[in-house]
Amino acid sequence: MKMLINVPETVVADALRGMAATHPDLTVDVERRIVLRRDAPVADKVGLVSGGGSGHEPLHGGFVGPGMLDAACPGEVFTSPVPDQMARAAAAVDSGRGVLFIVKNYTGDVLNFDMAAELAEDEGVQVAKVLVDDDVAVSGSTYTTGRRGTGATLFVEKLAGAAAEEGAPLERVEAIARRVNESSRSFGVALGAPTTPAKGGPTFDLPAGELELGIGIHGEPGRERRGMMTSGEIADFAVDAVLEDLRPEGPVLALINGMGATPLLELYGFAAEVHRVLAERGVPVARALVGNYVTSLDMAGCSVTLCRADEELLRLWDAPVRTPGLRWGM
Amino acid sequence: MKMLINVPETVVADALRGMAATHPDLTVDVERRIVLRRDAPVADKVGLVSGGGSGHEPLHGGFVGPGMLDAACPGEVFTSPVPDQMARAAAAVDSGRGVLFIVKNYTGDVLNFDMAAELAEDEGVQVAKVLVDDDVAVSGSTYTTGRRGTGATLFVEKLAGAAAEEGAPLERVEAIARRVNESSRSFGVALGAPTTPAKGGPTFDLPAGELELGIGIHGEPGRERRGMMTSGEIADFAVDAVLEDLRPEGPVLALINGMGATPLLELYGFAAEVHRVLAERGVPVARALVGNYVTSLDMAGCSVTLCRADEELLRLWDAPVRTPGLRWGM
Amino acid sequence: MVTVALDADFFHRWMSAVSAAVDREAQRLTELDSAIGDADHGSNLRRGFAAAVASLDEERPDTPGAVLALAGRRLISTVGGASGPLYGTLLRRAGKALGDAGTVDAARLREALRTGVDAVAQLGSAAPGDKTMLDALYPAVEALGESGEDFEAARGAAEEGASATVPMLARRGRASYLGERSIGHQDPGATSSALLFAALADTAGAVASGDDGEAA
Amino acid sequence: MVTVALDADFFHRWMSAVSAAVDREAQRLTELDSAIGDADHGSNLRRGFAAAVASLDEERPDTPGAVLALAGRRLISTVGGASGPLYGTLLRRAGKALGDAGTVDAARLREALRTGVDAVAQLGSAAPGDKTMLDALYPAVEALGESGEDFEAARGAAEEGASATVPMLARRGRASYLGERSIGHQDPGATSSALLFAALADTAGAVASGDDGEAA
Ligand SMILES: Nc1ncnc2c1ncn2[C@@H]1O[C@H](COP(=O)(O)OP(=O)(O)O)[C@@H](O)[C@H]1O
Ligand SMILES: Nc1ncnc2c1ncn2[C@@H]1O[C@H](COP(=O)(O)OP(=O)(O)O)[C@@H](O)[C@H]1O
Ligand SMILES: [Mg+2]
Ligand SMILES: [Mg+2]
Ligand SMILES: [Mg+2]
Ligand SMILES: [Mg+2]
Repeated sequence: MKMLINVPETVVADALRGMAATHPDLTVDVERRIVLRRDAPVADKVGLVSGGGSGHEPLHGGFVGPGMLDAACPGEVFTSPVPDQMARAAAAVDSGRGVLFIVKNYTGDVLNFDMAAELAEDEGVQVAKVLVDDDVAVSGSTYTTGRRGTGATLFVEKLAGAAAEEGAPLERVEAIARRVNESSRSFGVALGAPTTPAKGGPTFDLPAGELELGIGIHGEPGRERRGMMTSGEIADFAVDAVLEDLRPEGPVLALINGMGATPLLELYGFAAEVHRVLAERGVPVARALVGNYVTSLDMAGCSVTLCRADEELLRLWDAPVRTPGLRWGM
Repeated sequence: MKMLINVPETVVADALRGMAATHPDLTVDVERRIVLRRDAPVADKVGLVSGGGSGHEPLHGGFVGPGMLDAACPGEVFTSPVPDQMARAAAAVDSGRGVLFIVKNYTGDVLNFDMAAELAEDEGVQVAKVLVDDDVAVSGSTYTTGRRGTGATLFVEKLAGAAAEEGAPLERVEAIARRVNESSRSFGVALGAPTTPAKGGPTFDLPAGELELGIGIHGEPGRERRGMMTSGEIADFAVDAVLEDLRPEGPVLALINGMGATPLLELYGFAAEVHRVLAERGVPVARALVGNYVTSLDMAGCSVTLCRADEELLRLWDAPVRTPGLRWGM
Repeated sequence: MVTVALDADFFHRWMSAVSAAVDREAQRLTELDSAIGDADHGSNLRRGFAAAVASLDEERPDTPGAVLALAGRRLISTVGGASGPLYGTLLRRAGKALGDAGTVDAARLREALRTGVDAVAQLGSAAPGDKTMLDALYPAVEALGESGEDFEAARGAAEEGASATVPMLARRGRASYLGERSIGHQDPGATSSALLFAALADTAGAVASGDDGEAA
Repeated sequence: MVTVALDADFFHRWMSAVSAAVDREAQRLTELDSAIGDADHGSNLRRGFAAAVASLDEERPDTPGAVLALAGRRLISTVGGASGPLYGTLLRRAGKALGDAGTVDAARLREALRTGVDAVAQLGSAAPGDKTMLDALYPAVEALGESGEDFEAARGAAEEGASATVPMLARRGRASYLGERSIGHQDPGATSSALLFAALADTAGAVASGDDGEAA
């Protein structure tokens, strides 16, 4: 095992200590594993709480701040957080206008957030939930658990976060989050497996010269293994997989996302190919974001997320945001 | 070889196409390999030009924008750019108040920037140069080429960029850049080698359970190979190596930098250890930046850069900046 | 076999045995989870059962129902993932079903476990054949028999149930994302469920042989 | 050996031969550079000499001096790195030293090369023994002899010079960052310099044997 860690057991706590030391704008409860806006609860604002397994940084803790999340609850690496975390976070961010849970669609996340919602409601917090399920790789009818939540989480958190910052009520913030999710689809590719602290080695074997198409963000292998493809071929495949499901009729928001170990140099080259394919298919790109945002530890690879954009979503996208992972306008 | 590329020969051009498509605030000359502020030349402002081999992204192209660089000149992967690039960039950003070249101290960069300066001066552009040489790993007397330029480049570009944005004249911008460099030291560690397109495989072999201490950012092996260390031990070693040379008497700016493939989760854990060591040594941290900023493709590892901070440098650090890689206040 | 009254101590020792087994087998569970999941099942359960046993050791609840309910709550509050709420619910519901009796017989335990397993199926919207822990849990509860005392049969049935997941196509949990590629791998949750019933049989066997484990 | 007058065509063919050699040996040069540098020397020179030859093919300069100067300029404007300015300067300065004579003899070539190599040493502030290209270049120029026609001797001396860098401690360029660990590896730049002189010997040999390469 070669990782920049102390011992596997303290990886998440160590990272939270680091966030606490690095970001004075955040309150980090290392013990209870909650990352909060320093100014939470923000008066008269709907609270946004997300969370999930660690290993996807900057998601979610790096998206806490004005214009995005009020709190994030990191679980162990690739393991959903426990209900107490989200229940406590909800209580900490609730200004009386209710709290939205943004939940990626994985059995563990769904179950734990459901239990948290019950606990929070017992404490008198009004909770709404939105499930993010954007990954077209698992859209077939046999996949009874539904699609996975991946890159669209960033869009949901940013756009719902902007709506909440504007003072929208819970139903409206929830409706926006739901609309963003329904307007978004993703497809991911891995050139290598991530190394988890628990396993101490790559989570799957990928022979030289092969790649995995349709991967998720938890080190699980993809749907299909193929011989190595060029950046352009991968862009064709991924964008077409997304478009087939999304069928946008106007401009899109595009997230060209690195899975962790793919250099930015390569990711920008891939972004060029994604733009090429979208241009060929007649899909205008209203805004694009390129970088490592929804990652899978040190997995090599990338994903493409597209979201059908309209005036309102673009306005919310352009609204100021101030988090460790995403920042503009302030 | 497993990289997200088309062919090795077009890696840099492909990435520039991607930057062009992603960042409407930049003018990217893919053919001539120059990344420019869209509004260059900015009237009455000293122009800042940097550049170097590709593979260190977001450095330098990702640091072009208001408050930082006016232009960046990317070379091939790990290969200094050619003089024509910097000469042209200088001409493009010169508003008549002169241009500062920010050059990392490598033979290739120095020679090519020197030649560019001659060309630019022939065209009537006033050019000053500052060499960045912050890497304490090569400070011994046998290292006649001097120290390498690594993480401090970010500090020099940000702080000199802020000074230029304030309207400071060339001599003053140059003096600030030189002062920042002289006040900064770095030390880096690799847990694995990067994969270059030219070589198509790792640039050095690092057996399981070993790490390289004192690495640079070009896939060159380090000064010393050791058995695997914990994050805390690495922080002790790296911070002490820097402090021994820097001997700060007041607060520091700290860059806790990922080399490319080290997950943010691990990097934050490492940041916690760096803060611990600095606290133990009685060195206050005025500002800290954690992330992948001065990278070496997909190298696993990290580096620590400290810069002695004073009121002026902190003011320049906090000044607004708007680039793809570093952004706040606007 | 002697019909025995199972007390809080029996359940406490059962949970300790599960914790020890999960500890021992953590690597294997994680390996199985790495093939068709996300490589954390072993460390998840290890963390959870260690916390559960620590709480039991500290609070020493004095009824079987309270032991299982406390263990279940601790799993829920320390594991996370899919298995935390699922195993947590299994034990919590089973504990609740046992009420506050000071001792219970094996038949009552079997009924309580059936209630717990049904709750798992409901919570996870899963059914036998979906390649989950249910494929070990249901056969094991069934094999406990009328008396509820066929602990060794339950051990065997759970193991067989776990093995039987190998050719299945996963329809629930992370493994389902692999589609056809989930076939040929044993489900990690079914494997840990077999450990649960092996620990039960071991604990019961120790009681039957007069070795209540205190001497160990 | 026949004393020959070397014309623009000879220099053009020399540069083509270097380009072909660098192409063939690119992988090896990069491997050497990967051991003590940054794994790009092969691709650097390949790109540079291909561009230089393309320009020569297009512009067909008609004096030896103009051929070398153009090749040097192209290296500077296409290679980057340390080797671009260094090799570029070597050729540009040598070309300049040849003036605008239509043909030059080998002694004049040797003098021009010496001028070029001195310029390299000055630009890079390096000396023989620093484990750089100079360790092949200086012995090779020396070995050309009074007449400048000992091309085969120069080939051998360059190769020996390159081999002699193996035990050296690097004091210039990237390899110097390795300190003691630079010992035991052959310098990539010295190796490519040996290719330069091998190509010169091949080109001269072809002339001597009447095969001017046009037929190939
Ligand atoms: N919906 C479900 N119903 C029953 N069991 C499930 C369900 N989803 C997952 N499981 C069980 O949980 C196991 C995985 O647990 P674990 O790895 O700890 O959680 P996660 O999948 O969240 O990483 C699977 O092997 C399976 O047996
Ligand atoms: N100062 C110098 N003087 C002479 N030759 C040098 C000097 N620095 C480097 N070299 C030569 O350049 C070679 C490396 O070239 P190359 O790999 O193309 O450039 P870079 O080191 O910039 O990657 C070295 O092997 C060495 O022979
Ligand atoms: Mg998990
Ligand atoms: Mg180089
Ligand atoms: Mg799992
Ligand atoms: Mg090199």
